[in-house]
Amino acid sequence: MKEELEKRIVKGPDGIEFEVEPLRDYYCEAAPTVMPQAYSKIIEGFFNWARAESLWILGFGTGCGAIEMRPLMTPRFDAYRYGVQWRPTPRQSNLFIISGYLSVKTLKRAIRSYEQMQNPKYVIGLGSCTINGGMYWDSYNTIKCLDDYLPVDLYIAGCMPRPEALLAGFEELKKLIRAGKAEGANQYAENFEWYKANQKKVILDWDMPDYNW
Amino acid sequence: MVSAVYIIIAALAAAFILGFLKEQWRGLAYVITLAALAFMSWVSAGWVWALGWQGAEAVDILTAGTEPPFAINLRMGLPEAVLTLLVNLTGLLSALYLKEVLFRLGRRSLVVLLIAIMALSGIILTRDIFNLFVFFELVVISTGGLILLSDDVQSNSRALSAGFKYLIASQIISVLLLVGIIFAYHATGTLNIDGMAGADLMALQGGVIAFFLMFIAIVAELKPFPANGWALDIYESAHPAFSAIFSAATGAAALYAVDKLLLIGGVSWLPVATAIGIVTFVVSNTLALSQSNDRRLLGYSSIAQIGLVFTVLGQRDILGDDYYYIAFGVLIAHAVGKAGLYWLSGLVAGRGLTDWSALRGHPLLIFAFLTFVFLLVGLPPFPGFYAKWELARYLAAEGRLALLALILFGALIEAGYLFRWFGYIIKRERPAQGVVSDPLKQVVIFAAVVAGWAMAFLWGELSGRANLLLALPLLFALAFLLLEWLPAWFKNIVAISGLVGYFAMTYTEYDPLRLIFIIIFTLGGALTLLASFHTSGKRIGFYPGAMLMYAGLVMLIRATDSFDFFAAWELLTIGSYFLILRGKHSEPHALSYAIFSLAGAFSILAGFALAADGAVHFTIQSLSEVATPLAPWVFILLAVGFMTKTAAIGLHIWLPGAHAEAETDVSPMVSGILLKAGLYGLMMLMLGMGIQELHGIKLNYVMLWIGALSALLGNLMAIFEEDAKRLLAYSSIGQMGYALFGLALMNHLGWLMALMFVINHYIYKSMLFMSVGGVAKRTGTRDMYRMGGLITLMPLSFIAVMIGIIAVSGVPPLSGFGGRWIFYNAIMSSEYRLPMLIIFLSVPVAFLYLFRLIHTIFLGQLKDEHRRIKEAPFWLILPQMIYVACLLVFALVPGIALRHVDRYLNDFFPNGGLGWDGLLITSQYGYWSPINIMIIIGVIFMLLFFWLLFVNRKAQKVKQFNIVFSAERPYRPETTHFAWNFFAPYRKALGFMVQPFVTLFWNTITDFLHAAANLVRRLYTGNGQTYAYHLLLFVVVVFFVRMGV
Amino acid sequence: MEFEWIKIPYSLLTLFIVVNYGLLMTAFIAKIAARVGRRHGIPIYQNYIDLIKNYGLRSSITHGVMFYLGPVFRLSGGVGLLLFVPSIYGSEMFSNLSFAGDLILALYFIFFGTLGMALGAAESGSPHSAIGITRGLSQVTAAELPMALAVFSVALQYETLSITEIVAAQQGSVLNWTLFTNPLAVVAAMMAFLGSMMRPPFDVVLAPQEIPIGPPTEYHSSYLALMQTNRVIFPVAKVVIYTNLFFGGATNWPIFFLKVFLIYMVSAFVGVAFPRFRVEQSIRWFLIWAMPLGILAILLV
Amino acid sequence: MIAQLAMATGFALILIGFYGALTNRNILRMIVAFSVANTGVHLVLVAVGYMNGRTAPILDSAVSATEAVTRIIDPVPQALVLTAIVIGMGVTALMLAFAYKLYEKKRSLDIGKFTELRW
Repeated sequence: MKEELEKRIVKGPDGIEFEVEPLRDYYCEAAPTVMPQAYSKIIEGFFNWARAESLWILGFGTGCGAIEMRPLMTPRFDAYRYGVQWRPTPRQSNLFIISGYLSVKTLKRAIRSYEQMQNPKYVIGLGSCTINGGMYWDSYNTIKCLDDYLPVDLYIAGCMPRPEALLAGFEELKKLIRAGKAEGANQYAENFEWYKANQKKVILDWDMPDYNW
Repeated sequence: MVSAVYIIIAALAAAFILGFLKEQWRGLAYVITLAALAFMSWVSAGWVWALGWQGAEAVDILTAGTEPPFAINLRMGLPEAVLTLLVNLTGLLSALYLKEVLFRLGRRSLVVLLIAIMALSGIILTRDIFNLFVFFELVVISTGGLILLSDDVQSNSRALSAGFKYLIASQIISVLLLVGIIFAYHATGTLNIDGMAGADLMALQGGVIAFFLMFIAIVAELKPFPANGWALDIYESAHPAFSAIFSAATGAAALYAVDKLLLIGGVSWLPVATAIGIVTFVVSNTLALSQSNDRRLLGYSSIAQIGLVFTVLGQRDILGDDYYYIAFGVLIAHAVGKAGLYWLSGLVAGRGLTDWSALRGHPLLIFAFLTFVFLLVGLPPFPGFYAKWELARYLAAEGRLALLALILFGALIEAGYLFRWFGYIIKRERPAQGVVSDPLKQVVIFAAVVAGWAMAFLWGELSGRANLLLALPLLFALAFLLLEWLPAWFKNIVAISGLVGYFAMTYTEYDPLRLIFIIIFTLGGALTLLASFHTSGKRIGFYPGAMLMYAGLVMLIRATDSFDFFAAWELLTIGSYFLILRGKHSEPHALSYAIFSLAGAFSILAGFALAADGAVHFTIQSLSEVATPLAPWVFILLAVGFMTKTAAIGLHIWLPGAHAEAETDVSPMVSGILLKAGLYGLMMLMLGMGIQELHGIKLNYVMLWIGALSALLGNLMAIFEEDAKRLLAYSSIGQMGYALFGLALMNHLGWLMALMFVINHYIYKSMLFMSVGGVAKRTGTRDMYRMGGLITLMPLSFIAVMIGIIAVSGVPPLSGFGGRWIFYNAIMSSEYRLPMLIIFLSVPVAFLYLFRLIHTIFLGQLKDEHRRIKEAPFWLILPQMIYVACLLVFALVPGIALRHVDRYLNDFFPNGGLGWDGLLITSQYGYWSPINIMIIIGVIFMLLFFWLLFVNRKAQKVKQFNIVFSAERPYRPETTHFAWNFFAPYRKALGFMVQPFVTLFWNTITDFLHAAANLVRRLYTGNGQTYAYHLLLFVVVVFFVRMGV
Repeated sequence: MEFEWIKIPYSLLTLFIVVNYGLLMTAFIAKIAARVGRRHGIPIYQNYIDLIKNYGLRSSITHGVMFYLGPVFRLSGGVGLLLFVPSIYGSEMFSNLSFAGDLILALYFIFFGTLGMALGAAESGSPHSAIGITRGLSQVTAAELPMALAVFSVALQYETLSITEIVAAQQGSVLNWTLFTNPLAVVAAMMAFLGSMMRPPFDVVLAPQEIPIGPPTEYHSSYLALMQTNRVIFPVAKVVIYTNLFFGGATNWPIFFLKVFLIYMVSAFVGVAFPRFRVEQSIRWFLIWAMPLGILAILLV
Repeated sequence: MIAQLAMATGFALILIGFYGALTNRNILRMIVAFSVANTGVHLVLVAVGYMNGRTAPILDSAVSATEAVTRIIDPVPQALVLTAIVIGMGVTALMLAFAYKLYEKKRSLDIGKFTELRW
């Protein structure tokens, strides 16, 4: 446990001594809950349509696939046409693209960003490294199967898939969302312990509350 | 009545009897001495009563039964009676004070004391010049003897060497005097002063030189500037009781001797007297600045005061029948004050100025010290104040402005080092040795205090004006001195009821303009005092200071005559000085506040004296009839005085320290209420004198620029402040700059805007100071970057500050916008353009520091040590909530305050008024309906708020570290709270405008004064011979200056 | 000038028109900016979808009461600014709620939204939003000066503070517009306009990627939806003030839409062509270039 | 003639006294110098009262009361000088007492040694 997270006795300006427990005082320790669908089928369908048409990607490039995502915003591929947009903060983004191999250190940050995103949220894994470890299959510090750690909605094969593949992937994801089958967030909430156990097995210095809002 | 000669006879008889007593009958000897001194005082008191109140005539006592030229005659007129009473009383009190020393040294020292007092009375009474010489020599010898009473004679030879230097000087003086006397006798044929005066000595052959020798010898007794090294050594080393006699009694006697001599010399010698006097006064006061030994400082101060009286003597030709009133006013104030301080120094063990902080445990002694300081500086209600006022009036009438300026400059320096000393007493840590608790000595000191206050009452009666001590508000404030032993909450109730009661009693007498000010001073004051319930214990000194300030403020509003106005102005200055001084680290700031305010007050005094042009009663309204050549100068002097109080730029450096370091409940009083006194003064000035011109420049245009610059620089400096209260203080400078700008526009809406600012500024500044004070009280610090995230722990303070900053920044729904709206309409109709541009820049700048205040304290990251702090005390929150209510009501219905004032202003500025029909306020250019704005914004706001609440009803409440931190975990609250150097880019862009040039300017002046003092005091090398050189050099120089030039 | 109940539906109508127009226009201008970069650009209706998606998001978090009030202040600032200014000249229907206050109210009400946004973002506790606010406030206050000077110069020129009268004075031919009668004021005002539009030369406040979009870093789902609506209404409201003061106002809706679009395009054009200023550079730019023009405008009126 | 001579010597003595007092550092020498100056003053006092061709103001067999007015010189300065001498003696005695005490303290009679009190 890092020094700044240890429990400590602090003296207030009026002289009263009290205990400050950083993990409990600084962070919200609530677990994620399963968010129900909207009021009725039609409204949920309509919302799914809107969610599909305006996919906001989190600007978080891990691994070599990130370089493929930049051209999406250039004139040649221009993902804006499909309502896709970059968002710098996880709060405002719905789609998290894990673009390539994921070292354990990056996994810790990826989980933190994923958990700060709002429900519903989708994850796309690029390339074979996220499927089965790819060419780093026997590496000591990358994760081999992304599915154990994050609920992935779509994989785009290719080492690394070109922008056109990404655009096709987005179309595929839109179909999933419109069909209502992209409920990764609720799935994560349902078997949260399982996911968290897997993650802690790999990330040894997990000095955070389980779910980082 | 008993004949005056008995004074001398009693002393001689007693001294004679003491000779017969046995050595060991010390008690009896002491009693006889006291009896003799008491009898002498009783005789002179009887004469004072007879001559002063019974209306008896001055009596000549012919000693040898024949007419003067052939015998010595003594005269007992009113001046002589008062002076002999002063001398004898000082002698009696000092004798009481010296009880155990006199017992130790036996009856010979008693005889010497009696002879000394007798000789001094002789100097005053005698009308014969040679007899005067004899009495002077008696004083010399007895002084030589009395110096040896000092307790450090055994320890070291300082008193001895001082005595020897004194004897050297007196030898030279006696030589000069004797030669002068004999030649004067040779020329006129008589030794009688009145005879010589009649014989017109000047015209006779050799008469001028003879008179010069006599004159310069007696003047040397007055310890004039270059030739007074010996006097300082005596003051420093002699026993304090003797120093009291030496400064009060000997000084008074010598002064009266010179006055008698001037009868002989005639009018042509008066300028010489004035010159010597004023040089001594100013230089000695300047030298006193660099003193650290208390008795030597008092020595310098007493030399300076005697110099001042000598200057007054030099002005006897223009002072007419007020001559004795003024001369005795200053002399008695000096005598009582100086004697009291010397007696007080006997109680304190340490000789450094900071060692006097031992007095802190004794409130009565501090009250005594304060009375004596007030007497010396000439603050109301003491005689020095009346004397200074009359003196200024005469000097200004005669056009002797340089002399008036020098006198005021000297008085300012004296006030400076005395208040600095008082600051040491209140603030410096106490030395190990406490105060000597000898009841007899304390009785003597309190006798002096009672005498001081009696003189204050007497001079009030004699002044021919409303006696200050009978003014109800002042009496109410002084009454609190008697209540000091009660608990603070009780005194608070009495104070609040007093203020509210006074308002209820008198509110019908004011016109709308004054009514607003009175409401702010009395009801506003009562509201601010509510916050004082949060303290506990007795709070010694808080309520007299506070009530003195409120008394001053109320008397300021009710004053019609310029004298009452000025007296009220000084009262509120002193009261607020005591309040500010209570802060923990406020000593230097309170001192700079006192000096700036007193300098401002003196410039107001000079302004009124100039405007009065000799008239005894000069009302404020008649400012409009001041003749044109003088009017601009009067305007400038008064405006500068009032602007020091509203901290216009250039005169503002005292404000941040004074308001920031004051206590939690004092800051709102000083900042919210006191600044309005300056504005009220400016309003009276501009109502009276309208637009003045000096060399073609319109003075109100200059004030426009000053107001605009104050607004801009005040706000700019506030942005870069790390300390919350200093930020608010600088913002006050900015707001006052606005009000000054409004006044200087000299049109209907400009004044209305100024009044709007007066009301607004009082409400939100008091509220903000209270909430910041409450937060500082809870978090223990005022630095904003140490706070943060207090919104959850101190919600009410947060609401108060938020409403406050919305009001201050002028954002629509609240009353700040009203001020801005009127401001825009005002500048539309005025023909000045350029100053407005600076105001436009300062409008948004105000926004920056307001947001910084609320962000760094209430929002952002909560620090560890603040996790358990409670909301601010109830008694701080209650006034804030009342202020919030006031702001909302004033925002909704500004008409209740402004409508009447608007109609009242019509007869000063006919066109450009506002139209008040129903909810809508229309001006010549635009319209504004506060209620509609509030409703519309409220409805939109509530709708959206409930819509958001509905949509986010299931939102997850998170804590302070659940933030987007580029996928990392924030390290600690201190490192994630962005507050230090909050507007760094702004500082890069506009930092050059806030370099502290003004502070630099004022510091160089004070440093120059201290350096000059340090340099010039090297003149006193301590060598008796060099002092003799100084004396002879002084004689030669004065001779050549008088004759040659 | 009195309040009648019929004014409320009329104002809501204006609000509805302006919101829709704003959503379409901002998308259209974004498409133009994209086309400058030879990109195809977002579809016209994209803003609607984003809005619906943000409302549609299921979960949201809150940092405290002030966090709630941030977007509420912001949007009520935008809506209030729109409604306090008469949109269409001469029509009683579309004079909105301008009976409440004149030009000064509009000028100062701009700060209402900024203040609220700053308070809300500061409550989120993120240092990024605090830095963003510092930059925003510093820049807006510097930009406000030429605007105030220009507005005051116009007020002096027409001897009135009521917006309807100013627009009335500009009717008749195009030459009566303030653009031609008092060009310096208009130039100064347009420079100030650039400063407050958060477009590239002066978008150091939002500065995407640098301090993840500054103040609104912590806002999401329905808060962000409110802010998006304001991102659409507030510029239009500001531009409406500009049209009324400087460009002759709008007598009917088509002219209104055209003028608003053209003025908005000015900031888009400049935005596309220039890189981002640092804060002290932008402050200096305003004080060196924009302020003298404003001062001249006042002195020469 | 005699009167002018006496007056001149008187003033000379005063100047010598002052010169002696101001240049000698030894305290006793200063006291002696001052007493010289005092005698000078007394001489001047008497010299002023002198009238040519008149005698001392003593009413005895040589000068009777009636013709005194024309025969004697002005008696007043003579009276003054008596008091002046007494006072001069008193002050000198006090100075000597001080000198003794000062010597007792510092074993030195140099005026420059006693400069603790300064500035």
